[in-house]
Amino acid sequence: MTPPELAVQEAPTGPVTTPVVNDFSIQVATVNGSGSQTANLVLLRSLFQSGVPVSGKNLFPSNIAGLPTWFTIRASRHGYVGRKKEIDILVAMNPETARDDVLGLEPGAVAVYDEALKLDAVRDDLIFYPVPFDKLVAAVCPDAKLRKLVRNMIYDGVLSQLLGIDLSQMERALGRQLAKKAKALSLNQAALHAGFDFAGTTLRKRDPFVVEPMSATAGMILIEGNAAAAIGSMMAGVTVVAWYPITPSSSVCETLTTYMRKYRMDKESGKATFAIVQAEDELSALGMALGAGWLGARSMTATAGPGISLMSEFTGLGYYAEIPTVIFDVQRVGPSTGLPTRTAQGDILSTAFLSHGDTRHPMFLPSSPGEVYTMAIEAFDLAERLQTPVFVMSDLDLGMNLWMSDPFPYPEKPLDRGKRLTPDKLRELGDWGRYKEVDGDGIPYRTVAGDGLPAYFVRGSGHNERGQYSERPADYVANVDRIDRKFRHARTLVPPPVIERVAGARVGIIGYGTSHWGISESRDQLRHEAGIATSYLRLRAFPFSPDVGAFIAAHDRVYIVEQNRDGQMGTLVKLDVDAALTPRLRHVLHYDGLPLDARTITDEILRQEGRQP
Amino acid sequence: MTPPELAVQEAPTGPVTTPVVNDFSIQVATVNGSGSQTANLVLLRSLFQSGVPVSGKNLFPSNIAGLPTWFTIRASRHGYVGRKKEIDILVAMNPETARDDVLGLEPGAVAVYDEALKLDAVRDDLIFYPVPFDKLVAAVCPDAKLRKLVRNMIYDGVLSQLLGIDLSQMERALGRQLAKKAKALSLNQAALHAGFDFAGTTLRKRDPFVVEPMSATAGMILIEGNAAAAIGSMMAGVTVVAWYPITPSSSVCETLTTYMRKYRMDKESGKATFAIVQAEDELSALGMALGAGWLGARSMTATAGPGISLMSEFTGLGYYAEIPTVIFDVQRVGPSTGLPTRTAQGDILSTAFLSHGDTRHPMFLPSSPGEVYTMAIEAFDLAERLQTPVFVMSDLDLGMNLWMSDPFPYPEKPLDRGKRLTPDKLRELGDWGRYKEVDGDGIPYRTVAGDGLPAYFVRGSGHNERGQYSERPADYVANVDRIDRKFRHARTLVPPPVIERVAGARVGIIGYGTSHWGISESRDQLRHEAGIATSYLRLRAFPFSPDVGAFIAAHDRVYIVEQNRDGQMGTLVKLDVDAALTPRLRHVLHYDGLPLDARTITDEILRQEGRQP
Amino acid sequence: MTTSGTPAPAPARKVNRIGLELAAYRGGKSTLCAGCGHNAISERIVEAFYEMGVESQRVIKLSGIGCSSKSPAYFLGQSHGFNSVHGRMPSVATGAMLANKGLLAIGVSGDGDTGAIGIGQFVHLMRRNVPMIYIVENNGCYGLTKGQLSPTADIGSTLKNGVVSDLPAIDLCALALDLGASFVARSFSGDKKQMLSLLKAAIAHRGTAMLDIISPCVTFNDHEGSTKSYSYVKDHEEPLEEISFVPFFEDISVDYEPGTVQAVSLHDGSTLFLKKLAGDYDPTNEPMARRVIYESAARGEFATGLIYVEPNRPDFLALLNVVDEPLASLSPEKIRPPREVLDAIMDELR
Amino acid sequence: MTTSGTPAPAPARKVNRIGLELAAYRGGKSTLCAGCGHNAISERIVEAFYEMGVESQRVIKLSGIGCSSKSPAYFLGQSHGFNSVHGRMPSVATGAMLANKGLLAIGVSGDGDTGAIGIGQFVHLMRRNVPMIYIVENNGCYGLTKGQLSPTADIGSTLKNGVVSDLPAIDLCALALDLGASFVARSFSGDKKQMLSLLKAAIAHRGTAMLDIISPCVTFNDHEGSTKSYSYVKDHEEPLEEISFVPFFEDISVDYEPGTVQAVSLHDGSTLFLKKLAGDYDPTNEPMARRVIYESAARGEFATGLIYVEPNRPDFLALLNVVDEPLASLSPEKIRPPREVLDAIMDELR
Ligand SMILES: Cc1ncc(C[n+]2csc(CCOP(=O)(O)OP(=O)(O)O)c2C)c(N)n1
Ligand SMILES: Cc1ncc(C[n+]2csc(CCOP(=O)(O)OP(=O)(O)O)c2C)c(N)n1
Ligand code: SF4
Ligand code: SF4
Ligand SMILES: [Mg+2]
Ligand SMILES: [Mg+2]
Repeated sequence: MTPPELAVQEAPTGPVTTPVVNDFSIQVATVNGSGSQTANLVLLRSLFQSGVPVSGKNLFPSNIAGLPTWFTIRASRHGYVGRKKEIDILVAMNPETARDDVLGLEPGAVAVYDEALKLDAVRDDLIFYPVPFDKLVAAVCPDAKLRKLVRNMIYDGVLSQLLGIDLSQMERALGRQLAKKAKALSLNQAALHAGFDFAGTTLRKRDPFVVEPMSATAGMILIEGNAAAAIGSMMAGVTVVAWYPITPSSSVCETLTTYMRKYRMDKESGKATFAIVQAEDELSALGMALGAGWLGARSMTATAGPGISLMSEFTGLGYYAEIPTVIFDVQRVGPSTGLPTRTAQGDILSTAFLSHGDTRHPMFLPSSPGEVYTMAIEAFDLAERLQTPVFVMSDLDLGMNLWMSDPFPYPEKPLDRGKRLTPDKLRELGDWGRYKEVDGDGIPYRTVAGDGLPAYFVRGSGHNERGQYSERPADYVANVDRIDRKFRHARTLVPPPVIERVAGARVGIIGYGTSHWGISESRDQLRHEAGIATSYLRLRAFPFSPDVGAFIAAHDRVYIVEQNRDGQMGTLVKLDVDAALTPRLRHVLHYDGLPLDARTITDEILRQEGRQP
Repeated sequence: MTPPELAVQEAPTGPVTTPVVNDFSIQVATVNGSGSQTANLVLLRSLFQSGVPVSGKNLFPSNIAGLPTWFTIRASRHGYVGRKKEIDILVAMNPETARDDVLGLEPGAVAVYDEALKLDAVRDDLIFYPVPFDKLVAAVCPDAKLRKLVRNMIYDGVLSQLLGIDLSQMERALGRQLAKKAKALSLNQAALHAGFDFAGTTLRKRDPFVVEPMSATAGMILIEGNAAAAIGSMMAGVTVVAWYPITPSSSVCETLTTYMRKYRMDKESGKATFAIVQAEDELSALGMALGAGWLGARSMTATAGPGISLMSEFTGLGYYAEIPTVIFDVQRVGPSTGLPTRTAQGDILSTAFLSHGDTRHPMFLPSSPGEVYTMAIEAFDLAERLQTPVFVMSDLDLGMNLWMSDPFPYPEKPLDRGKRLTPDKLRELGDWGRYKEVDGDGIPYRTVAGDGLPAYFVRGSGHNERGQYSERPADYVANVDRIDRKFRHARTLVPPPVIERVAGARVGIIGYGTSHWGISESRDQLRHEAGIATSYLRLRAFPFSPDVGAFIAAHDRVYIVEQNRDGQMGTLVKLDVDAALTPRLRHVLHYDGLPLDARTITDEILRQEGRQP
Repeated sequence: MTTSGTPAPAPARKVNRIGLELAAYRGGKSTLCAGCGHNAISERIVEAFYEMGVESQRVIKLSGIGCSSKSPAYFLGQSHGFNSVHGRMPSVATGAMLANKGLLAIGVSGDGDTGAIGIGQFVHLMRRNVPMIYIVENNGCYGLTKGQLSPTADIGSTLKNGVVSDLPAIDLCALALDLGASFVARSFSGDKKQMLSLLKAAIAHRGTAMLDIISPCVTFNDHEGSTKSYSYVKDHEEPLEEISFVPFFEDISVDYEPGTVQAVSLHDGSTLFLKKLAGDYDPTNEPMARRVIYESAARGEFATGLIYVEPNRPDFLALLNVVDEPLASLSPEKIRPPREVLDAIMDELR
Repeated sequence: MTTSGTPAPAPARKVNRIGLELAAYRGGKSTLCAGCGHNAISERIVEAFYEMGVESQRVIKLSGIGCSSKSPAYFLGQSHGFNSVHGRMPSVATGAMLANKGLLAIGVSGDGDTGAIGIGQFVHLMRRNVPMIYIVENNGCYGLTKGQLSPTADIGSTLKNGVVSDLPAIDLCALALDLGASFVARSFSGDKKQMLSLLKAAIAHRGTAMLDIISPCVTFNDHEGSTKSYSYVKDHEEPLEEISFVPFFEDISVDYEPGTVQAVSLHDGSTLFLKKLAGDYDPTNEPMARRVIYESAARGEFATGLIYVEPNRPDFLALLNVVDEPLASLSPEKIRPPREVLDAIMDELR
């Protein structure tokens, strides 16, 4: 998707005459709750519909209305969808931040702004396009109360004109957005045209950025990771969902609810083939999920860091009593409340070892909506196969931002309900014990209430093979050793890493989750700007497959790139691989809450490689 | 304390004629709630008073009455106080377990038992001493209802006679035990004598075990670790205590309450200089402790594994908002409820990284009651110095069992209340920010409500140097980087490891907490039985001092000995030291819930050293 | 009033309507203290399920942590059981019933498990009216951790060590009423007959049946000065009504002078006959129920019996409108939408 | 009845009894939505502390997590504040007051923060009667997470997306009463005068003063069909009494025809004059208080005003018998026992 000969000629900064085609970032600075969302989505979709690879990232505050918000749209003919550090085109709509927004730009960047703000006075090395928003909106929207809602559509029109985005694509996107609201639609269309016409008649294009139709998005969809998690869970056959609202995970269960109400009502009875409960807190949410998992239902919950901490005790119960359930952790920044609306990969270590005593838990590490979807399905299978809580570690960037994706494949594998005892199996085994090793993989057979098979007693306290209460040292050791065998067996069940070996590369990179997008772009930068070839291993799950050690062994220096302060995944890798390999490991850490961009990785690797950028 | 030439002639098993002096273990098998405690303590104390090094370990079930309980007393002229694997003398009082108890003995061991149980029929390679308990007790205790309570004292009398324990020492111990209960005292004395006389007239001594007075315990005290924690906390000046009952930590706060009511009532007003609250759960307990720490009080809580899990979210708040408090974790076995009345070192890893996001917490690692005492005092100082929650990692073996100890030293260092802003300091600083780096050690200055100095706003959400709400990436990074600096600075503030370098030793051992007792005895075994010299590093706190790396570098193979399945402290060491050293690390893991004994360590090290034991 | 048919505790040979002996409903040997009130409750549970002729396979037993919470291991040995974590059993039970609405859940908790660490989950369980029997074995202390005060200890009640309870006690029945519970009862482990009738009524009820059963801790809280001691409770128990339970499967004629007895018919068709003792108490009258709790408490008495019942309040699963078949056993076809659905969703996202 | 002295909201120049202007009690700029009920409450808090002439240094502000819980940053800018974790502010406030009983604590929570995740800590805070003002800014939804139903949403109340609340609402005032709270009030963010008087009374009270203030969420729960919308609450508010507050530092004579007004004197010497509106309501009568809550709720109305007060119930610190000086500032000599004590203990252990 990224032909090198193209990649070398990335959008240079500073004013140039040669056009820069389909390769720029637009940042719209507004105030949240000011209804800029429609305008931003229309802008994004119009590019997407024009076949140009695009991504949109919303940088919003942790409150409901009145604070600065930035929406960034990146168009990249190379297909780069990670965050781009430099902003090429600023749309400054927020008086409060306008000055700083403009000061933050690279020389030669473009600033579209409300005339009244007089931003051209701030500096003189930018390309300024002042727009009389109030005048234009007044003309198209007589009702003053409604102006706030349509005002933003004007900059879409302006950009359509300036960048050469087909206006009809904008109209189509707008129509789709406001399908059900005729009045709003016509007002917004008028505003769109007003902006378009104004720019056409008044503004002289002085910037290099242009859009030309491509076909790189044909057949693709635009979706947030949380919606993908919802679709995946529904297709996985989840039946019991218990959750407690928390940013950035809420939309997983909210979207799931919408889909389930539409697609999971029983034909005959018209009743729900599922139960979705808003619990009173996260402890209760996981307790419900475990109660349902105990009785054989596919259950799940979704949360973020603070919820993970509160689920600690119950997770240990699920681990030790061996109860399946799926937990989505949409990670956000920080210990405690931290930055609820910023992204991070900061719960890796505490989740891997969540709960007191000797515990460890399987984690899936999706990078894209498509992977969130497939991993959600795999997670439900793995949870029942291993009879343990399984985590899907997403993050705010993946979960709440818009991503291009190929349409999701229909699951061809049937559901794996794991080792359930059957009358035949019972006969075969002769005598059955809930926690008895049978197949050497550490996974015992289970029965559930109502299946007519022998009952047993689940407990978080010491028990023997039969689940009977026991304080016998030998029983305890045998049990936790088997559980550990089970976990090691999981290495063979989780998705292996994706490895890209580059012949002769001495430098390796290990990454996971959304860091992938910055990494793959950075690898091009390293190759083209510094001639450094890199191999790449993308982790997709914990526990790791043996390939990880082999990959490290094959390179002199291996950079583990992740979005936290303490190198959490690096820690897990260090503990997992042959001790002799650990001296090769290095770290690239990013944890300021912004999605990880390629430039940050490239600069840091060059620094550690002794090649001052 | 352990002259090698003595250590080589440890109590051999099997019947011998040469007397074995002050070197044996007695196990009393009873039913809990059957009032055997008095008899066991009297036996223990009589040895202690005779100057013989002694230790007592109670192996009890997780219920209140009616289940098997074993009390083990070890006498060791070498001063070994760890658990001894072999039982030399069994007192079989529990019909339910008597048979297994006897079958578990080594040939040549001694069995004192209730005649009626006919245990001599079980095997013939032991030295049996049948005792007609019912007959004897009936004679001295007419009131049938009371017999149950004095019956056990008979075996004390029998052992006094057989082992040659001065009867007057037993009487003294008994008097001390029942000081306030004249009636019970006289009945028990009678029973004691009855047993003594019976043994004198009826039993012929055929075993080698004898007690001879020593002076090894002169001036020492007998105490449980939890009582030491209570005394230390009181001497540290704790004022706010919030807790929730949980085995094996409850006696920390219960003992503390008793002492505080006695020694911490204000002279003038007769009112309490403290507040101790039984909270509704562990979340609330830590919340209260943090609320008090915020306002400058010395606060604490005590709990065990499940409580640690529940304290996860609040611990992250304490870490990120930088609030001092002290948390005692008296560790027990297992994930979830596990084995509440068995001992382990299983919360190390989850506590070090407790809570979501990037967090890490200081931990003290006491080995003895004396150390629990001093570390309790140090912990309160460190918490206020670092402005963060500090953990003291004890365990059930240390906390609830009886240990010999030198009397505790009075704290000579004044309380360290940490960096509190003063009017002078404020003038000096010019402008103050709650979270502003000042001295380069990452520790800012704080004010507390009521001190007349500038107020600030504490929050678990993002904040800048002034404590103002902030989502700015740079503010977040600067803040967590400073907190990390603070944590690294802690390396210089915590107690360094105790290192015993043995010239020419190629093998090193790293241990901590109660593993210390098994380790030091095992080192003698390794030296005398296999000629293996070992150096020893005993960790006393996390984060580690640089010495740890140096110690590993100085040895070919370093065994990390601990009481959990996953080698949790080993993990922390591996992460901390130079990667090049990690290949030298090995593990000796013990996690069946019994206190760690020397033999287990010795056998495992010999195995890994390729020297089949 | 004369009734017949409520069988007396069954002698060995006897079998119930599904041909099972009482023994089939027993559990493991209790490890609780001899004389513990909790054991008496376990025995009544065994009898109630035996007399109602419930299949063990249809029952799930749940609990939190505590001596009381150990007891599910001591009854219904052939039913699935779940001894969960301290204070959080309500959420586990809720999830279980969501997974399989066809089961009959009985949860056992303690006053610490419910009143302290678990009060939050208790509150929300009551609101949801999750179909289950929720028993609090209330001894006013923490038995398993050796006798500390619990939040249901009455003001002025003392511990052995002399510590006096100085905070208002939580009245779980009052709380349950406030939160909309559909079945609220209080009993005493020493009152076999009343407990048995209430347990059978609880089995017959659909919705949360909350039974607060005073169950003295003979080891830590049975002394002079404790208001939860056996003798104190015996002396201060005030039965509201004399209860006779007639199960749906026995059609029995009960004749009584009108006005003296109130008949309440329950979800499964069984009927409760309540002979009024305290004035003319009506357990379907919420304000009256609330009043009786406070007035008896004010007198230092325990009003026992069926305090409140609302047989027809929709349970949580009804509100969620879930299919009749247990969610846990729905076929793959019912839980994995067909290809067309995924295609449709994908199209919307293009 | 005529009273005087309760100053009207102070115009700029004016200063209070300690010589401070109203501005000295303001906080940071609110980041809540324009028109949010929570902002109105913050303004009343500023006025109340100003009019009572409380030193900012003596006050601590606490909260959990939510839009409501953000508000302590928007009043009393010179007081220490603590925005803790979701639903757990009561424990932090309890610990803080244990550390320094000389302070005046005001906690702000939301209906989700208190009614859902925090209901357990709320229950135990009420029992302990920890000296503090506990305000629930009750909008029947989770504002900060974009409008989900909260446990105080009334049955039948609908969300914008049409979802209907089908579980019984938790009535925090009823709950507080059941748990022995010593000061229980309900108000409405739109009723400035009542709120101000109640806040001043809360400042004057010693013990937990629980104020459940209906505070419409204009962004997510202010629509037709919501029973927590501004207009709905305005139409269904039923003040129990007309309240006048006379602070201890103003000695004012109030004359009224006997019987029409009830005077309640509070801990700090201030007095509340309650002019009866609803029948002859007596807020010191617990059964009556309980009744009025249920009866008004049954009518679909909100009874507002001072629902219950027990001025003399000992607070938690009194029960703990702690010294008068704040524990946090006791001198080392007072908190580290002398050498003799340690020696004595050691001797006992020999
Ligand atoms: C999270 C957690 N905290 C504390 C404990 C310790 N604990 C076990 S049982 C119990 C209280 C039991 O009291 P109650 O529920 O009244 O039961 P009872 O023993 O009185 O029947 C406590 C505090 C625990 N097991 N888990
Ligand atoms: C442990 C935890 N779970 C969930 C959240 C997410 N969260 C933040 S505020 C809130 C609810 C706020 O509702 P309420 O208390 O009523 O305050 P309001 O915003 O309505 O004023 C939730 C669920 C959180 N911050 N912490
Ligand atoms: S301690 Fe008390 S509650 Fe526990 S089993 Fe014994 S009597 Fe029962
Ligand atoms: S969302 Fe609602 S509660 Fe939150 S600030 Fe806006 S109006 Fe207030
Ligand atoms: Mg109890
Ligand atoms: Mg709310």
